[in-house]
Amino acid sequence: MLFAIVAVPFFSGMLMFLPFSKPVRLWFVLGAAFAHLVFCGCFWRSMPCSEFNEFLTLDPLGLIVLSIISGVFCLIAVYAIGYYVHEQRSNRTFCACLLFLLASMTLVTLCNHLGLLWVALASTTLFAAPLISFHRCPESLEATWKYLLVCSVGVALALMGTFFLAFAGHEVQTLFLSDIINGKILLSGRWLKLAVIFMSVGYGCKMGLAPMHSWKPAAYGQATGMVAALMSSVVTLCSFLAFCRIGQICAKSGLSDFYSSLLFIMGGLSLVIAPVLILGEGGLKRVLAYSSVENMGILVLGLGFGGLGVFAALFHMVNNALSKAVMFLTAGSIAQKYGSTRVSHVRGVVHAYPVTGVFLLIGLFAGTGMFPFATFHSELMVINAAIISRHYGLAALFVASLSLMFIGMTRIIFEMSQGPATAPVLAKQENFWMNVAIALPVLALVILGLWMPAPLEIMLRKAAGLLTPGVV
Amino acid sequence: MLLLKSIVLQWLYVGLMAPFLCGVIIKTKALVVGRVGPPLFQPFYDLLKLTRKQNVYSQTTTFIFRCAPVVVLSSLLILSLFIPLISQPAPIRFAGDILMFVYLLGIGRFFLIASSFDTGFSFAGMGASREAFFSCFTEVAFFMNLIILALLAQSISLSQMIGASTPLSWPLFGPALILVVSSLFLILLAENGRIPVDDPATHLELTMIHEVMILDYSGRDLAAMLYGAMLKFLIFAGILVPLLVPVRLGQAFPDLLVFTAGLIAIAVLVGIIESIMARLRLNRVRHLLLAAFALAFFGFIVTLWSRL
Amino acid sequence: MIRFAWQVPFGEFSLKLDPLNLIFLLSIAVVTLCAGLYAGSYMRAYRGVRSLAAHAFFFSVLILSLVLVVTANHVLLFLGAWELMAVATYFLIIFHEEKNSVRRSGFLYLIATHCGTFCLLAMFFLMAQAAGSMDFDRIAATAFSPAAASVIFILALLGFGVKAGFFPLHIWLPHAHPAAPSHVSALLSGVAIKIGIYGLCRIIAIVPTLPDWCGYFLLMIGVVSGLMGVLYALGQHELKKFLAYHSVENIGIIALGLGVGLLGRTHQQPFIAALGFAGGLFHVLNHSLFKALLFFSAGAVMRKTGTGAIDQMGGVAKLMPWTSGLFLIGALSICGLPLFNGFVSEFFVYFALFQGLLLFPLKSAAFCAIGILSLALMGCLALACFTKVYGIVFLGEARNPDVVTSTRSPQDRGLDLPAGMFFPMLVLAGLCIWIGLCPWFIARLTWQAGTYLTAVNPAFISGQKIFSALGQVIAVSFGLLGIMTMVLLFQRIGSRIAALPRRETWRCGFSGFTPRLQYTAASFARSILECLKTILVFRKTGSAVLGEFPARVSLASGVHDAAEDFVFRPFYGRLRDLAKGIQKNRLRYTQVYLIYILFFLVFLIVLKFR
Amino acid sequence: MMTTWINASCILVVFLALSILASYRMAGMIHLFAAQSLVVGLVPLFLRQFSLSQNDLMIVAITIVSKSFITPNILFWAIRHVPTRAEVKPLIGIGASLLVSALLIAVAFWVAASLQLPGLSKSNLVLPCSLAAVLLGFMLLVTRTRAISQVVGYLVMENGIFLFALSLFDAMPILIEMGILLDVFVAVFIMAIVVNHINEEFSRQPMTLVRSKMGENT
Repeated sequence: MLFAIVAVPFFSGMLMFLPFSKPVRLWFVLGAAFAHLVFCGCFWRSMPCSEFNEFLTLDPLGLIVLSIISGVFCLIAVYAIGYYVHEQRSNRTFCACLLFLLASMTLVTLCNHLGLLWVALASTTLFAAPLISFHRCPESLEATWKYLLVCSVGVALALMGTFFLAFAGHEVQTLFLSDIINGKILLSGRWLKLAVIFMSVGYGCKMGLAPMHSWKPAAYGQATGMVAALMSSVVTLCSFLAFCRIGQICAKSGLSDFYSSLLFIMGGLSLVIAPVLILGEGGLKRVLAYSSVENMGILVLGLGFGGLGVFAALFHMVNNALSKAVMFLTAGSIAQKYGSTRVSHVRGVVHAYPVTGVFLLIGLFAGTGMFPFATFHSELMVINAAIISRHYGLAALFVASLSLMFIGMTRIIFEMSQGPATAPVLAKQENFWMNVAIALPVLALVILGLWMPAPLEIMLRKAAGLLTPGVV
Repeated sequence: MLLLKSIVLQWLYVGLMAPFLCGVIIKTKALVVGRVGPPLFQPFYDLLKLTRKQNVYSQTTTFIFRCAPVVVLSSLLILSLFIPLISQPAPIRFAGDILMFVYLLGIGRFFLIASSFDTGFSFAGMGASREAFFSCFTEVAFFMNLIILALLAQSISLSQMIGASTPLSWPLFGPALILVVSSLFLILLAENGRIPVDDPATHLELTMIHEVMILDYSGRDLAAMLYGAMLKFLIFAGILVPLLVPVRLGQAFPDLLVFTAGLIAIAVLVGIIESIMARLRLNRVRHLLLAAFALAFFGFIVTLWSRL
Repeated sequence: MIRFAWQVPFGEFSLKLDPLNLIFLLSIAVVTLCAGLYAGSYMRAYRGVRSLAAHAFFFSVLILSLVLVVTANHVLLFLGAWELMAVATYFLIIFHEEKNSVRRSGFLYLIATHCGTFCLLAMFFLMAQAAGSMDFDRIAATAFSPAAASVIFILALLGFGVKAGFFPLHIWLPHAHPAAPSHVSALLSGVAIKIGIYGLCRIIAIVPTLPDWCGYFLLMIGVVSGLMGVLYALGQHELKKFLAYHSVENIGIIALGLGVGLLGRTHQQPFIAALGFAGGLFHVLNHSLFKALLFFSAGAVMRKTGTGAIDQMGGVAKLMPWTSGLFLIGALSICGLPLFNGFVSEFFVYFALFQGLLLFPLKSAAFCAIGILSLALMGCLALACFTKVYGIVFLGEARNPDVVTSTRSPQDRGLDLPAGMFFPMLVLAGLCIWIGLCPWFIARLTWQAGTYLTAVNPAFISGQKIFSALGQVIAVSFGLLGIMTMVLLFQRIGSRIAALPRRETWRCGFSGFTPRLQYTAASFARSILECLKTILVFRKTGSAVLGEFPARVSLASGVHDAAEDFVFRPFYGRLRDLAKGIQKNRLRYTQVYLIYILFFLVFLIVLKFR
Repeated sequence: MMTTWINASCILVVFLALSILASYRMAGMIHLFAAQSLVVGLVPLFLRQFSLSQNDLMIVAITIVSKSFITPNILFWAIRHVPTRAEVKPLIGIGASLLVSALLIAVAFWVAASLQLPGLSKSNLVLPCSLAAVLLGFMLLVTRTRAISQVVGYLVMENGIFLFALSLFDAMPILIEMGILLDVFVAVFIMAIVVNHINEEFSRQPMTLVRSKMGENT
């Protein structure tokens, strides 16, 4: 079963290279995405056993990330159908890379062996790179190159960390997560510390945490709306999953406060750098990129607080994926209509395209955690966890950076959404498919905000239980 | 019924005494410079003359201009009921009547200033602006004195403060009382537009404050306004006299005589000041009023010090 | 005490009705009803121009969130409703969004409330952590250490202060009101600001053991906000901005009342505490009534004249007699003059201050004295402000003929504004006079709320002393009315001779008078503002008249808001330049980012392996 | 005996990395990289003194084939269009970069020594040499402006990591080995494609001077 869920997208990706017409390929992608979603559905009902001699297993944490991935991917597939109505370029490589990306992300959530985890993460980077250089213009190529370079160096460091981890096991050099968790082997302190540092810096590059975030504004700025949505909401989640695995290992071997201090440094840095840089930004997607950096900081901080913080971080992971999807997809549809997302070029979106304008505002309020949306609860729970675990300094930093982010984002989005409408360069009317793809996550966010479905809560508690032995 | 009798008596006394005091001031000003001056009851004759005259209203005025004299006069008539005639208790006395006292003055001032705008001419506006400016200082100084008197008399009713059977003993509270009395006297001069602050007799447009605000009134309205000003002078003097008189004779009539003598003495003093001093330059008046506030504030410090 | 609760995944949300939020509900009910009616006809002019659906939607969301905030009994519900209110108000403010200034002031408003909300976040979570639950009743049951109580109070002051508009945090208020349509600014300053005060009262009720410096601090905030608010209002030349600054002054009076209440509570004087709180809450109700009335009439005037600058208007009373009458009633009650409701609530606060003066120990007696003096000065300056605005806008002659066009013919007795706008203003004016002349019902309500806040068994505090004084005040007011009618009869009926025909005002013989010679707002306020030049940053711009044939010359004087120009704008500007600086020299070489990564790695290794 | 062979190969890897840093022409860099990967590929043979299991042989073969032959050919295909073969302007001169690399090697050895990491039974030279190779690859990647030389730098880093992995482990599952090799290979492949696009787009300007207006207006 597990192998099937990885194989289906991979092989359909291979099929993409056959000479189909554009719409057929898109419907094929939607079909594959839907199949993937069905697989996840039945996983939710009954947790599958591990396969492929222990390499692929599914635990609650993996299941949550997997379901987010398939959910967002379906949205992207629906959105792509609407997007390609006005797009001339052939989507052969685009669809192929999308499906390969889906396969590698599924692999990340399933793998029980840290080496395999590294392979899957490295492949997500590689498959995402062609998606960024969608427009073939100098800037997008430069952005792709920057993304490839920084992420490959990061992944290389992570590989070194993985080897240090393996080496930490002295006689029994195994990288099987299940062995480490069940305490079969004893990990020596110094090697493990070095391994944790290398892996967190490496996967931190991939995730876009503070000092290593420089590729995000360029990459998300240049990628089209749907690719940026996919990357910001889901691809970064895979590296957050790697962080959780490292957290599990550290919790097992008693290094959790060492690891928490590491996370506080990285999370704190992102919460400081992102709001300051956002004030100088002029483009919508670049602003959203910094918001993504800050949300990654929030996730990492939540992980560091432990106890209630982990539950809040996982819940925020779900909400962040949805809200980033909404914001970037709206940015994509604006980019398609106006040819640009810079504030100076785009004005009065609410008047020209009412539905997209309203989605833009909803995205803003969802992203910054306003009441009816679920992000309000998750951000409050993280702050609550901060105060409960007595990290008042971090709580204050958290609150300050949230308000500065709010200022930065509202400045851009209000300028764009209101005021006298500038004539759109490529005057197109709103597309049904694209709006459906944006409406679904908004609906999900509002539902999650007002009422927490029971199965999700149970799964979140079990996943949080993996990371922190304490009762959540 | 007792209340009605005391109100009628009070109004009778105050109603006749107010114009008389105005006559006394004018008479003293004349005598000081060697003139014979108009008869003592000249204000009565003026008021009667004015009531027979016709009202002339300008086109730019609205209902505010007509009801201003009514409000001013009636508020001052009510205020006159707050004053205890030494042993004769004031008809209106309750805890917190000082607030009512000040804000009744306020409503009179509101309509006076509004009516001066109504004429639509810049001199009236000038007078209104000065009135609003000076009233800020006088009201704050007045409240400062009320605070001191409340601390000394341990009560917040005007008639308790100044009309109590046993007056505030000078030997005990001497220094504070001197400061209070002098500050109240300065406030009296400012509030009624007497010489150092404003010249009641002048008609030079640029210098008038109170005169210019009622410049456009005629006939009965002017009579009401003038009579209100006289009442106001009596009220402020009526607050000052009981503080100055250190002893209470007990029966109503002799105390009343003492009260009247006190009022006349203050009127004569004001007349003398008006003839020997000239009007202060307008930006100097602010310092005079700040002096009044300083005196009161010093008194407040002294009372707090004594209670320490 | 009515409590209604329902289950929610994170716990149990509950709403509660108690004497404290009864007052606020009352003011919300009245003002939103009148604002709704007023909006009905005020917005008819925009029917074709702009979609009113969104505006109506956000108006109802605002009302829902107002009621929710006031009755919420759970932290998350309170914060959620609070943010909903902030967002709904934002969308109401930017109704005229095509104008740049409107968008900028809406943006400033949203940032201010949002940052305030984050202070509240921290405060509520500190309390929830100490109490172990998010329910207000459970939080009220826990005893807070003095240190925790002072931290909570400081955060409450910051969070609620931004919303209420205490002096340094008020900068969004004068921008938001002129931008919003009149019924929204009436709702905003009548009710939405009071939610900040409600929050503060809720904290005072929840934490009975507040340290005693809080009372002094709140009193001083009241003094500073009141004085600065009214002084800035005096220097304003725009009608709605003037009213906005005046809200800051009235918030100052309310804070003064609450401050005395707190002092009474700390000095174990339950009567003074209850009286102070009751005075503050009474003023909350009164202020929402007459401020809404003033904003409605200001809206009607601005709709007729098309501009908000008071120096352009003049003689509007002849054009709009009904509106000017209602504005007069609002002005009289806001100055706290006897026949109207403003006086009754200020009487409560004064009474509490004077009782405090007599009964408190020396230090707090001195503070009460300062309170009395500042309240007196505020009353006086308010009187100056409103005579200025009423005189210049409504009385005198039209300064600018194309702004205040033709005067009405005297026979035309009809309304000068649509009935839909006139009726709510009439209701509010009626309420102001009714509370002014027979305040028993409202006084008893506020007294109960006051005793609720003193957290002392109401049986021990008897309101007899204040209610008897109030009875006397009402008697004197009716006496005043009686005498007025008597004098009026004497004036009108007595004179047998008919009045002469109306002529020109006597201008002391000056010929060639033009309406522009009349006193303007700037000249009226100049004398007062000049002597406080440094505090109020009062500046005159313009050139003197030079040469034999002087060219066209202009003189303008105005007051700059110190809090805004010297605190917030430079801070935001510097932050923006920092970000722009970093943005400008964005590194061209990709590799430098890699060096950052290497340095970070080495830094972590050194840090962790030392 | 076996440890001397391992030490020799480690020294050789570091030496080759240094020579890549010193070389001017890109073709020369690629050949040197091929030699280095050959040396790294042979390390498992020394490790087990010719008593190789079946999958060890397979790993060695695949590593050598992919890293020494296929990858250099891809790189040669990629630089086919680049007109100027020489490195136009490295950020810091060759002399300076050699000095810095010497310094980096010293740092690598100091770090390996100061961390007192237990369990380096096989050979105490492996950790410092692999760290040195990684740092040199990093240095190459950072100081060169040409896209191709950056790719070579990245591959030298990979070789350093592989040196550490192969020499210290015996029980590394075959699947992971293959996965890692596959990933590195695909990485190079995609980088080459992107470099091609860049060359078509810019024809003349070197990579880093591109600061024209923001295309799709981020």
